[in-house]
Amino acid sequence: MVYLVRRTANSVLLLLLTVSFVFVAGRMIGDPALNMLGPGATDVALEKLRRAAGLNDPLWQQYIRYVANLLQGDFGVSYRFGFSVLPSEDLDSLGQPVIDIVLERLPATFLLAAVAMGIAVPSGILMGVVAAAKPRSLADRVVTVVALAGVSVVQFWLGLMLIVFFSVQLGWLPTGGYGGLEHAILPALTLAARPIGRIAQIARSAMLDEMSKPYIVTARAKGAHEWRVVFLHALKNAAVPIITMIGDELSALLTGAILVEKIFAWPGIGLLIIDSLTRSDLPLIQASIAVVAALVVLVNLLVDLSYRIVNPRIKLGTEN
Amino acid sequence: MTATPAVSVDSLRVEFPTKGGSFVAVKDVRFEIMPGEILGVVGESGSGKSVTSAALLQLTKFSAGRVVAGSMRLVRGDGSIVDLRRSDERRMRNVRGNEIGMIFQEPVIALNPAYTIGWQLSEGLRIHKGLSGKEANASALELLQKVRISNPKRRLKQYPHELSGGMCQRVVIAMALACEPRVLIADEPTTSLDVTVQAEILSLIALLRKETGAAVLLITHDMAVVAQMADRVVVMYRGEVVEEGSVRQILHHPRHSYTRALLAAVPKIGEMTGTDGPKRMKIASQSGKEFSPAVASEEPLLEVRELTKRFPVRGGILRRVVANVHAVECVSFGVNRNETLALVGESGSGKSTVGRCILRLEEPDSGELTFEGQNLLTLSRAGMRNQRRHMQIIFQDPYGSLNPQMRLLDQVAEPIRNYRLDKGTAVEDRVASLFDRVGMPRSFLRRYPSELSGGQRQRVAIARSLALNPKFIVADEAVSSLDVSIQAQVLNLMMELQADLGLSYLFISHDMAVVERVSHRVAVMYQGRIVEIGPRASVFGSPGHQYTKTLLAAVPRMDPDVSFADIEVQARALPSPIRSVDHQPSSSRYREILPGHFLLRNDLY
Amino acid sequence: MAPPTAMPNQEPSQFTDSRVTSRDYFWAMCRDKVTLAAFVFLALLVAFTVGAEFLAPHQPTGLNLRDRMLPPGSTGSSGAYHFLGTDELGRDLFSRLIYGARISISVGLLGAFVSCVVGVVTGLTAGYFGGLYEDVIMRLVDGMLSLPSLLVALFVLFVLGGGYTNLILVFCVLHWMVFCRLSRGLALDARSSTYVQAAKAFGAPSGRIIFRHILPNVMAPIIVLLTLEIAILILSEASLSFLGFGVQPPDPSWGLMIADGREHIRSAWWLATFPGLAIFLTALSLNLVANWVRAVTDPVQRWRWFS
Amino acid sequence: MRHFSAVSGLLAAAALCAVAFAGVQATAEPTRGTMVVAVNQEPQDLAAQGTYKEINAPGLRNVIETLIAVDPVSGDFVPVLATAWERVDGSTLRFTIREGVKFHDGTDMTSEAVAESINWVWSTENAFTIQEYAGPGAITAAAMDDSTVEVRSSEPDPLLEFRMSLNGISSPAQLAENPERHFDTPIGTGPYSFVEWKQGQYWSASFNPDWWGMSAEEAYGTSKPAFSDLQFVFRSEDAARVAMVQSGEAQIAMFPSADECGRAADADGYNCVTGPSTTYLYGRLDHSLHADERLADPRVREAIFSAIDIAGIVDLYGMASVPRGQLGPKGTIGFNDALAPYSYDPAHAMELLESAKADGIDVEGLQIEIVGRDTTPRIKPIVEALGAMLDMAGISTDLKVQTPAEFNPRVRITGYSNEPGRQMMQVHVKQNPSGDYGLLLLSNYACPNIDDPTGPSRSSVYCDEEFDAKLFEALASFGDERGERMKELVQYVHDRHLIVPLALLDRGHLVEAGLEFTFGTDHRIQAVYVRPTE
Repeated sequence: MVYLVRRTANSVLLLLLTVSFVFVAGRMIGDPALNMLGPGATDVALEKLRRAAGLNDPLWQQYIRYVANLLQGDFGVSYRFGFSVLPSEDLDSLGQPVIDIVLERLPATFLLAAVAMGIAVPSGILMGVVAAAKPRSLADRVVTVVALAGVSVVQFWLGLMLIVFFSVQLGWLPTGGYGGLEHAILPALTLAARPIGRIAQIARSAMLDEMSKPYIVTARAKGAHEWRVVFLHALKNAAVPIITMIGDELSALLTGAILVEKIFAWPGIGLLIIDSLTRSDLPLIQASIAVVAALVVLVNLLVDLSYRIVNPRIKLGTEN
Repeated sequence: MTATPAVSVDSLRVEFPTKGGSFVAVKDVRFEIMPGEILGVVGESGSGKSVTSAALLQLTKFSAGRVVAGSMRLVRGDGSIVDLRRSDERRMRNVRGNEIGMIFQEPVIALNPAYTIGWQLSEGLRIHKGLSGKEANASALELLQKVRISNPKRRLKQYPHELSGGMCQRVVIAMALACEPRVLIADEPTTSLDVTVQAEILSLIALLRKETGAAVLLITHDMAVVAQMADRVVVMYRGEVVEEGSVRQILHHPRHSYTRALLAAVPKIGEMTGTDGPKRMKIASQSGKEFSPAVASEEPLLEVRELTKRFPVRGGILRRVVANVHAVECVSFGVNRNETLALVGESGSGKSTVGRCILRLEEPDSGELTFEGQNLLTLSRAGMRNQRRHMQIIFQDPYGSLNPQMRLLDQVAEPIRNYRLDKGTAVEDRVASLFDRVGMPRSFLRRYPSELSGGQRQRVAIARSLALNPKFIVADEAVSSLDVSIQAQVLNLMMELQADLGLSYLFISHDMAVVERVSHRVAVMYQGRIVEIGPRASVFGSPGHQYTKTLLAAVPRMDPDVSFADIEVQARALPSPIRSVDHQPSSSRYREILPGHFLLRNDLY
Repeated sequence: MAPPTAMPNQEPSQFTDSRVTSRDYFWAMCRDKVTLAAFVFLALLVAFTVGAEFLAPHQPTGLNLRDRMLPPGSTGSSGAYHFLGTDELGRDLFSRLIYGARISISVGLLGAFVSCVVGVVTGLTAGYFGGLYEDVIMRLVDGMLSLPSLLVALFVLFVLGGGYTNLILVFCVLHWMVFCRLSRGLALDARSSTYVQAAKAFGAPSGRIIFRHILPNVMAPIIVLLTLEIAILILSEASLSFLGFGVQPPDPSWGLMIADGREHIRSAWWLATFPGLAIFLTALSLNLVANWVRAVTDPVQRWRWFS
Repeated sequence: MRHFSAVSGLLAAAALCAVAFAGVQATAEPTRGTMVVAVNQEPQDLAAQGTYKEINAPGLRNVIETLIAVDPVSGDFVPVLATAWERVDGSTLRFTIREGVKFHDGTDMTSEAVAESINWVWSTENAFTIQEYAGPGAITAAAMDDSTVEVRSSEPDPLLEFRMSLNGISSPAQLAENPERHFDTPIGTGPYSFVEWKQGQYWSASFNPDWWGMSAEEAYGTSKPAFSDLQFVFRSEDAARVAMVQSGEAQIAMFPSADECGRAADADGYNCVTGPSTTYLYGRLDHSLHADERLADPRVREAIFSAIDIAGIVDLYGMASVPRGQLGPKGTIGFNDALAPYSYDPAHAMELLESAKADGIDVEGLQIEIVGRDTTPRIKPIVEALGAMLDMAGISTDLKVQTPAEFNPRVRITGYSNEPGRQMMQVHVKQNPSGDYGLLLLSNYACPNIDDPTGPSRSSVYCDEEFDAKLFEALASFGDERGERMKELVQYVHDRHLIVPLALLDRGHLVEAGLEFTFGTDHRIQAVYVRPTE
């Protein structure tokens, strides 16, 4: 409990720092108003927006206002959705709250991450276990090279190739967009390549480590079948590094799907981020980065908690 | 004795593939074990004794070892005889754990850390007897009671890391007994345990043998353990059986020269009764030079006063210190010139910490260290660095204490270079003469540690510690990881160096027999305190403290007439050395029971 | 305290515990065809990168609108042979790949190397000295590691503007922690190891202990990580350049080349395919080499490689 | 996807049968399901003013209509929501409103409603982006009677008809009740009514059975909707849009590359339909304001122009034609027939530079920064090609493709006045839908006025009072005189090497086989012009 409190406190601090950094850095470039309305916008429209958004105030005032709102859960309203032109100066009534926009995109990203991990976790673990069962065997070599290929491939390139092959040539799957499961298959496959490789690698090396430990001999000496030795005895002990890797890769999927979401026009948080960057929608950028960072923190926390389930030796922190 | 042996091994040969071709780990080994008999297999590391036992269960194949010749006949429960060498994996699985149980060297890591004791105990039953979860649990409890573990019900739900090493070994034994095997293999079952725990476990094995009538194959490097446990003994050397016979025959009338050498190299407790100083081991010294061990002077060199070291335990949101591990508590002693003071104790007694505090590798919390009249604790960094020239240390682990990436020459030369004692080729000459001194060939100067055997490494480590001409050396378990024959050589070397160079040693060890052999005075540590200190003859001859008595009683003796089953060693859980922050322990008070022989008066229990 | 009597399945490592020479490494590598191929590929790549001026058949920049998008193996209007075809400005793809290697690989190498130096120095010192210094460093490292790195890179480049130097800068800022965490852990292990204790006892100054004793002994995992990081940075460079935040045209970086080629993925498949393959093979080779180094330096599994 | 449209097609067919039996106007009902259009970007908003600029809101004209429109073939104005219009004077137009038209919210399109909608769109208070096409005066509208609306400009405005072809008419009831929704929920009078906007994915509309065009015989109403639903799917990746048509997920993909368009001829399943557009690609070379003084030398400028192989650029861009030394296409009022394309002559460029060098101009130190915005299609090869061309003539370059955040401030005087003297050529794509040189000259060549907030020439880098005086005269003139004056000005700017016209862009869309696509009024994608081939 104490540990959780400390972790959470650290995380909140970290999130605040991140958001502050994004806020300050974001203000250093260009004129947000101009970016929102485009170069064709009139100066009247620009000035109106600046006034309404408080962009003319000194930076520190904007910052304090921002943080104060943030602490009440208010991330501000999007510069983009709702107006490229300004019918009134009451921004809050006009713009959509950015947090809503971000949250609306989360399910798509979650779905993609879930399908990708659903592919990657079982296959990665299985590959790693098979490889570790007979080191340097043909199966091991194949797994090693396949796993390395998975981590070496350029994701967006793989995505392009998959589209050309499966959607255009064969016409089996849609080229992109959001919809049923069939829409998620190609992007999820693209995203799964790396986690498969990394999970297989870590599973292999963790299993190799565990398989050379004395308790394995004990289990064999008890007359346990080899599958029992591998899957019951070794795998549970190898779980901690594997879970860590799954957590890392899950975080990467939640944050790093930018390119894949772009290639497949998958309306997740990655696409939102790249859109908000191109449009310099600062509140949206801030909120997306904050939400994504929060997700990463959450994933890390879950990973930590799950350690305890698989490994009774691990105590969170040093409570006693 | 029945006519059919439970196990009979004949012409066994096990090979491992290596880069230079096959390595023959075991060749032409033959022995038999009768039901109810304990066969001791004794040998030093690399003798092939563990491989032999692994081969019996065909476990070698998991590490690429191949049984290439011979037969291993086992009488099965139904009376049929099978050759384990020719059994397929399925039959082997049926044999493992079911007909042959196995006990391992390091019980803590031989248990799966991720499962409860109960689960692991009942696993064999579920596999072989097809018991349901409930039945298996009941049997598991029964087994724990059988191995006389305290609080067995609670243990079932605990994990290995929550148990002490001794308890873990009891669990491993219970596991091995689960399916009531007719043969029990115990591979160095007590090597990693403290001597008092070792006594408990050995007496348990002896007891269980009586109860179950199983044939026991006991593998060990310790002659004394064999002497007290085994009915018959097989001596192995470099993969071969050099001698086999009844325990008395081997101990009293060894025929093979290796057996004789081995027996000579073992320090036997009690054999020093009636002598005062240390005595060299009865083996041919490598330099061929005879020497008589040093006689301690009365001139004090090092004075330790009320040394205390605690390690903080942090916790809570702000990571404040919430408790302390009281590693060393109010320890005082002195070391005279040319004297060996032995610091004995079991693991966790704080003896190593004392050694490291003296060299300030660990900063003591309080106390006073006076070396040649200089207070070490008030010295500046530079001052301390200067003092270190005169105080050196030899570590337990000859593998770890040498930097694997540096040539031996550079390693031994390093202290000389650090203190700029010599320059250029003079350094090399000096190192060469140090090599001569510790009996290492000069041709090894340009080699790397990985090319050396354990004994050689320890010699190099000694050479390095001598490089600065120190007056005082802390020998922290310096011979513990060496085979007995090597251990004897290194002990002799250390004693010889002491006689020649006038060194003083703080000899930290857990091995009572070795301590008896080499020390002038002995301090016994327990729970971070010295419970008894005095001249060696006095402490060994008339131990005053209850703990010292227990310790001495637990040491295995080279005497087949004293059986472990008869030794009553009372097991006592160690109180936790972790205390709350505001715990203020009383300072140590002593009473002199004999001249120079002091006993701790504080109540520790 | 106990003699290390090996469990049966550790026994072989004891038998082969003699020193492994560079010749052993060489032969072990030669026996492993895949790793050998990776080494050869990397060696060729380095040769091409260093000698691009001499080895590239054509100029990587410039313009030849008459020979736009020639397929692999065609001969251009001026009689020039284009091994991998030409791109949409008529530039020789093979030459651009070679010059692109220079940029992609130098970004990866420089980024990884500088991060490595910074990370290893801070990590080793933090692990060795401990105390408040370590606390501060590790807090920073943990914090930065939990940030989504691609996202932060994207944002920082969005603010600073893309380009070669900024890219390397961002990579260093976002990747030194990996080295720091690793080497801190290694230093922590090493600090309590006996040889460091011994060095301390023999009066070696801290700097010497850290860089002469600890560093050589922890080099293997650091080299492995360095190799992996080079691969990761090459991939990141591609991603960022693809999004327009990385290397700027007309410098031919591989990521940019894929980005340019993706519009013609169907009409001129070679434009995106070859740079993608180049990145893939480079990263794969680096990974294979890292994998191999890890395997042969790992005390638990190395014996398999020399038997 | 194909599967689904087939299903919905069946449903539609079933509905059709049911309707047929009911004996109502069965032939007018759509026979096909959803038409999916892959567009290159998500709209910023769907406000009525957005109908003026397809790039902001592709497809919006299917929902919101204008009073009049430009016929894509003849270039003449055609009636839409207005049945007739007349010039009252130089600054006034009078429209006769079509009767019986209803907004999608059910309210009637009265003359008041039209006037209110026009006033909203052109309000200087609102300062919508449509102001970039604002004329010399402020536009207001008023209802004269039930069927007449008068639109007035505060200054004489020869292009008032054109401006009226831009502004969409949307429901004023929405503005009164729910003004915020005006920006994301368009309510117009078109053949399709807005359904939803899934941000990041698509926006959609469904057939409006009450559409006035179903019974009207004139204007574009002669063509009836064939699809029951429209979906505009946002795909910024060019290849992804193409792939959607190839795989049958979309019926139309906007802006394919020239290569893809070329391949369509050989491909089964889809075709490429091209047509001229009013879009042009040009390079704006810094001139009078905040520019490096070397660029003021006419030889340097001409050298830069001569170094550029415009035909090569056109070829590279594809689906484009070589401009005749000016930014507008033939047929634009003010088009100067006498001009020829700027000639490609690197040797001449080098001579000019030599001569400039001889006069002590630091030609070696010249480094032209060629910058494009990364949202411009195919900008990278264009910038790279321009760079290579200048390099070959011995002019060094610095190439950049920047995000709008970096680029946009550098376009406008208020932004770049902070920069030190520049030597920059910005590559832009712009539209001139007016068919007249006036707006084009004003926005590209007139002195930018920092103080005039609604001034249309804020992105010009040229300032020449003599030119401005002539321009404003020309802008106020009508008829042939206007054309002549413009022609003269076109010649004037041509000779000064201010802006290098790089390409006149054609417009192309990939269209699924079996569909017949014609460009709608104002070249827009309008579903009523997409019909299954018989």
